Amino acid sequence: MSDTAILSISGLSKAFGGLLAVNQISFDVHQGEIVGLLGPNGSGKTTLLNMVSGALPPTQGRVRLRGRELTGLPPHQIARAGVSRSFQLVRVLPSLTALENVMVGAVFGPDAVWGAEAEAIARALLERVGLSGRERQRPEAMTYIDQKRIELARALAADPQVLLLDEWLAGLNPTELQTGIALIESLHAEGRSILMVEHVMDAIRSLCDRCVVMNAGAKLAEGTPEQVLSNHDVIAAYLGDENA
Amino acid sequence: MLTTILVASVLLGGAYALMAMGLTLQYGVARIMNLASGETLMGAAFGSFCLFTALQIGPLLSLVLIVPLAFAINWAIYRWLLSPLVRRAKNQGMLEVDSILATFGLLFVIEGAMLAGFGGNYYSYSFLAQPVTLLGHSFGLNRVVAFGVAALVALGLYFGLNRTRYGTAIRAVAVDPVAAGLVAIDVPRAAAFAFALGSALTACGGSLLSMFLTFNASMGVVFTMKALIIVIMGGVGDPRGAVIAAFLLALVETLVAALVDPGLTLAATYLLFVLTLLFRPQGLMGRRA
Amino acid sequence: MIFPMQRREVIAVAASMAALALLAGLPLADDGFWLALAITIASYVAMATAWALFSGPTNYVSLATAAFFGSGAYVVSALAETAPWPVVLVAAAVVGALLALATGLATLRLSGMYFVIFSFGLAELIRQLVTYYQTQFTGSVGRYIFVTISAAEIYWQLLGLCAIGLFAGWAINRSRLGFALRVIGDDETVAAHSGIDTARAKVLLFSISGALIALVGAVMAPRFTYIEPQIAYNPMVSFQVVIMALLGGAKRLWGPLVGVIPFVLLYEWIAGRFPNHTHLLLGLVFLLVVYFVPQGVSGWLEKAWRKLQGKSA
Amino acid sequence: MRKHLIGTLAVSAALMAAGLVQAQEIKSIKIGTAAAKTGPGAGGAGVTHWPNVKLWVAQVNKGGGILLKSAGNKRVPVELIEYDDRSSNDDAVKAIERLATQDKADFIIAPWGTGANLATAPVFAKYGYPQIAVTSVTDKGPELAKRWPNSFWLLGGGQHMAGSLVELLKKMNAEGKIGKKVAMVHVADGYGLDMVAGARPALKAAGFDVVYDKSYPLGTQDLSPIVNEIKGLNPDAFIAFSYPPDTFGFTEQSKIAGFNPKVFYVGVGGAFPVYRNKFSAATIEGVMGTGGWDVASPKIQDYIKAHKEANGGNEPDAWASSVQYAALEMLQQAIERVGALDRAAVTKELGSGEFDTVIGKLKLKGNVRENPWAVGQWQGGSFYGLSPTNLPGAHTPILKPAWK
Repeated sequence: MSDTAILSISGLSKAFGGLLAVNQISFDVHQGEIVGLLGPNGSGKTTLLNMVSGALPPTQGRVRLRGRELTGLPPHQIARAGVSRSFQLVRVLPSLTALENVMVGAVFGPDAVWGAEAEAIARALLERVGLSGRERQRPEAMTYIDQKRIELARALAADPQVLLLDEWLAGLNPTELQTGIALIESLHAEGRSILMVEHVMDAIRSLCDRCVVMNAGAKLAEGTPEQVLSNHDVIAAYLGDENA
Repeated sequence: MLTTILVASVLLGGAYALMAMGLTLQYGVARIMNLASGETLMGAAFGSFCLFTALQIGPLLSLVLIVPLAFAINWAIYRWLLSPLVRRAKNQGMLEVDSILATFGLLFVIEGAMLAGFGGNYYSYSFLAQPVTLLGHSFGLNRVVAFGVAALVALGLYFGLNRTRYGTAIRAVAVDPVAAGLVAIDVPRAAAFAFALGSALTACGGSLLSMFLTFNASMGVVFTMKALIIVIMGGVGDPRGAVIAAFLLALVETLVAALVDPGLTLAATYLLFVLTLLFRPQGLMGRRA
Repeated sequence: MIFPMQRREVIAVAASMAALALLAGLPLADDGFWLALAITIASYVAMATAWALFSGPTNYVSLATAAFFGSGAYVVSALAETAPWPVVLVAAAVVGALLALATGLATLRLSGMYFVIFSFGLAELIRQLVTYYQTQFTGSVGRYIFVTISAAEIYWQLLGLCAIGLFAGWAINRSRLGFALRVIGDDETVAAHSGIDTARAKVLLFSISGALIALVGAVMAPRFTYIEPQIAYNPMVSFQVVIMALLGGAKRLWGPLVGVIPFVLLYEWIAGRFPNHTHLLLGLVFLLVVYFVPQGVSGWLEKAWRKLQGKSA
Repeated sequence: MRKHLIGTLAVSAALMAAGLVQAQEIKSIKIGTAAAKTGPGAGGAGVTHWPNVKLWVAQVNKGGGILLKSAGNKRVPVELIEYDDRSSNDDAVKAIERLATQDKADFIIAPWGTGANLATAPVFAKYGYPQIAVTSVTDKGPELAKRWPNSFWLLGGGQHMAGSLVELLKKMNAEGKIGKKVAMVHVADGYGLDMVAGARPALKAAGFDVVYDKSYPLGTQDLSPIVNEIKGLNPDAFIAFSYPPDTFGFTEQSKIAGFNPKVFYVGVGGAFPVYRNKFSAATIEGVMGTGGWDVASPKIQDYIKAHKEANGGNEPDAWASSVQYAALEMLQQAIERVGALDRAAVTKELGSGEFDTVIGKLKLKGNVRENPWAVGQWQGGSFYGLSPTNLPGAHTPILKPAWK
């Protein structure tokens, strides 16, 4: 669409046997933009994210990062190209300390830093997500939100061009949610490009520049949060037809 | 020629299948990779040997004694020896390490006990070693009978698991022990039952094999490995996979022996196993992880 | 994870060097039973350490040890009478590494018990093929190895391999590769999505491990004088290596070391005192260890050490 | 107490060498042995090694012990120190080292199996112990004896054993009893390959028509495909160079398939008493097997009786057992002739002397036993030696009747 597109998804489809989980989805993420990916459960959001990050090979369509072809590459190559992600169910590394968890992103990311430099990056990021002083703790002993923080810091440590967040705000209590939203907002402020799957409407309204709504694998609507959330089809998809 | 090969491989597969089914139940439901399985097999073979030579009780009759005994002993083994390991394991990996170590110890204990009782000598007896004609070819009656019993037991197991309430409970534990616990299934009891049942099947296989095999106290590990190959090839936790894999391996063994070169039979079975996993990493009937 | 060498590490390295020098002097004190026992221990320490290099961090339990060991021994039987010893060793290492490379590439999609049994099946397949090859083309399964290498020389070479194994483990732990493996061991999905080429890391490490084990096989071969597939590809070797490494604790570099030593000594003691009930008693001891030393010998030692420090502090 | 004893022995050994020893100082002669009690070798060692060692120690001690001139012409009892080598060559080496250096055994009985004997040979040589290897079928005997002059090889090699079998077949063919068609199968392991390597050229030279010649791997459980195929070829002679489980398997399958060649030969295990006990004497009438002995000789009869008494009623096998026992008799006689626990002198005597044993007069040539029994046959429930035909007590072969 636009030449400032940093991540460009075109005609992306995924079939599991006879089931079409993602059907011909196309949209772009521009530099410094937060794009929300919405849709009811089972509409194919996570599958789409998995195809972007390389966890699943697409059946059809393309993914490009600044014009570079990512389609079909294995996840480690996509990560090194500058795409980082968090997981729907938080995935921290239990036998590593908090600091080491975050360092993973820096060490194996696009810049491949090592040693003191990687450690410095990780320390700075732990501080940024609010975990300074807990570098030596193991994530097992931490609360859910702190584990999520570690996961986010790990993704950021790679200094990604695009950050993929899969329901990163889900499961947080109201206070935690405010902290979380503020954290993502600060990423927005420093100009990060983010594609986030999210259900929390407050977050979507306050964070997203644009939203893409999916239903049953297909794209239902695209636009600003206000536009899509008032869209009849979207309401129908979320709440059932009779409420539309 | 082809009919001989087919019948011979079916007969051979029957004996393999029982033991493999036992092992797959133990691993699938009780989550214990039982390395002492071959020793259970040999123990039952020795039991049948003793009953036959000392008391003239035939191996078929001795099943009535040996199989329940194996069930009881292994129930106790699971309850007292293995369930503490299951309880203390934080994850499947830890349990795997612990169960490998513990059943390896058990292997040594049972083998040591058999060595103390029987020494290292070969044992063998003749039972129903007479020809019977099937499809125009003669086969050992003992092998045919062993297959028949194995088939009956396998069918019984299949119906037990699929058509009874308790069988369904056991299958539920195999799929997801946590969820099974939530719907009021006594998971530890089901696991103990599955472990004991698995050993009972293995013991049954041992009694049947003793009718036509020459064995000694140190041979158990050979059978354990054979059964493990079958279980993994079939896909963990599904007795049907074990049966199919057992017959496939037996078929390849007989085919290669008759048509290619008997020197390559074992190589061929291992090759089949390796190739299967290369193309189906979860085994023939296994669920994708 | 601290990058420059710490004082503690310097002390550990210095102490290891001193211990190694001390151990190297053993043949001067005794060249009979104790040397023979030391050879057994050294060979298993080298193999278990090499095994744990790969299996410790990744949690992949390999039963292919016998395949590497046996192939190393067979390289010796094929080359020992024509090539100089260092060349033979290099050839054995290369064969072990290539075999591990092929195995590694074949097993990338397997995990858990599937990998365990696959590695066993592959080792048995290799044994069967070697047997068949020899039966058909050389007319004899057995090969005589008449190389005059003294027991002391075998022992020194094994010590060298132990040192190489431990050093490699230490160096890998400090490297990106070692870090990558710890991540893989924890969560392979996260590893891949963080930019780690998991396949490459695993195969690379498996090759290093395979080469080391093949070297142990090569060094041990002259001691057998006569090798056949039954002896060289003995599956019990694979089992014992796993058992000893797990007993010690495969997560720590020195874990296999503290697993092998008590295991071999205990085995030897029981075998000497109760030759007719070795397996029975060993099995019982084994069960006791599993129940009462749940984190392996190294975990137990670490706990005891911490307790001791706590008391003195 | 034990330490004290070892110390005393060490001192006494030193004194003995100087010929100054006092009669009461040797309380026992330590005989060490290491063989498989567990692992794949346990089955074989359980038949030929352990029962005979046990029998020999009991017999010697019943007679008061070994007569030693150096101990004031008194009989000194034997003390047995035994280890399990777990069927592993590395452990066998360690056990022999242990016997030599820790237990300070006076003599060490050679281990069981070809591999273990070869692996431990350098150790026997290093400490100067005589090694009377029985259970190792090797054609390299003379070469090995040259490499390790303290080693003795008693069971013969494939060339002799298989050659002798072919001689027998040739004779039966010349007499018109059998035709020229031979089917041969062997286990892909040391024994099978050694035998087949000897049999192939001999069969060819004798003009036999080999219609089947294949191997099967160790641990094969179903032999019916092989038997069925061979039956279809209808050979005059069936030769299986097999191990015990396969020997039993071939016999049972042949019986079931109704495969009735005129000559039915099986390998290791064919001469085991458990073979007859399983199938009954009537069934195995006429079956030939590796091994043999002069079963009618009074010495063998006494030996069988004693073996049964010492081993809970178990009979010895008709191949290696009596040779193992004879090897121990040789050792005893050599020690008594030397009159002292002087290993070098005993080794020399073993190589040059003639010994009177259960298997008859035994004199080694170049440290190797010449012309051992190669083929025997079950006739009326007893296993008789057939070939080499010039040995005393050799029976005439009968054609195998149909299975009963």
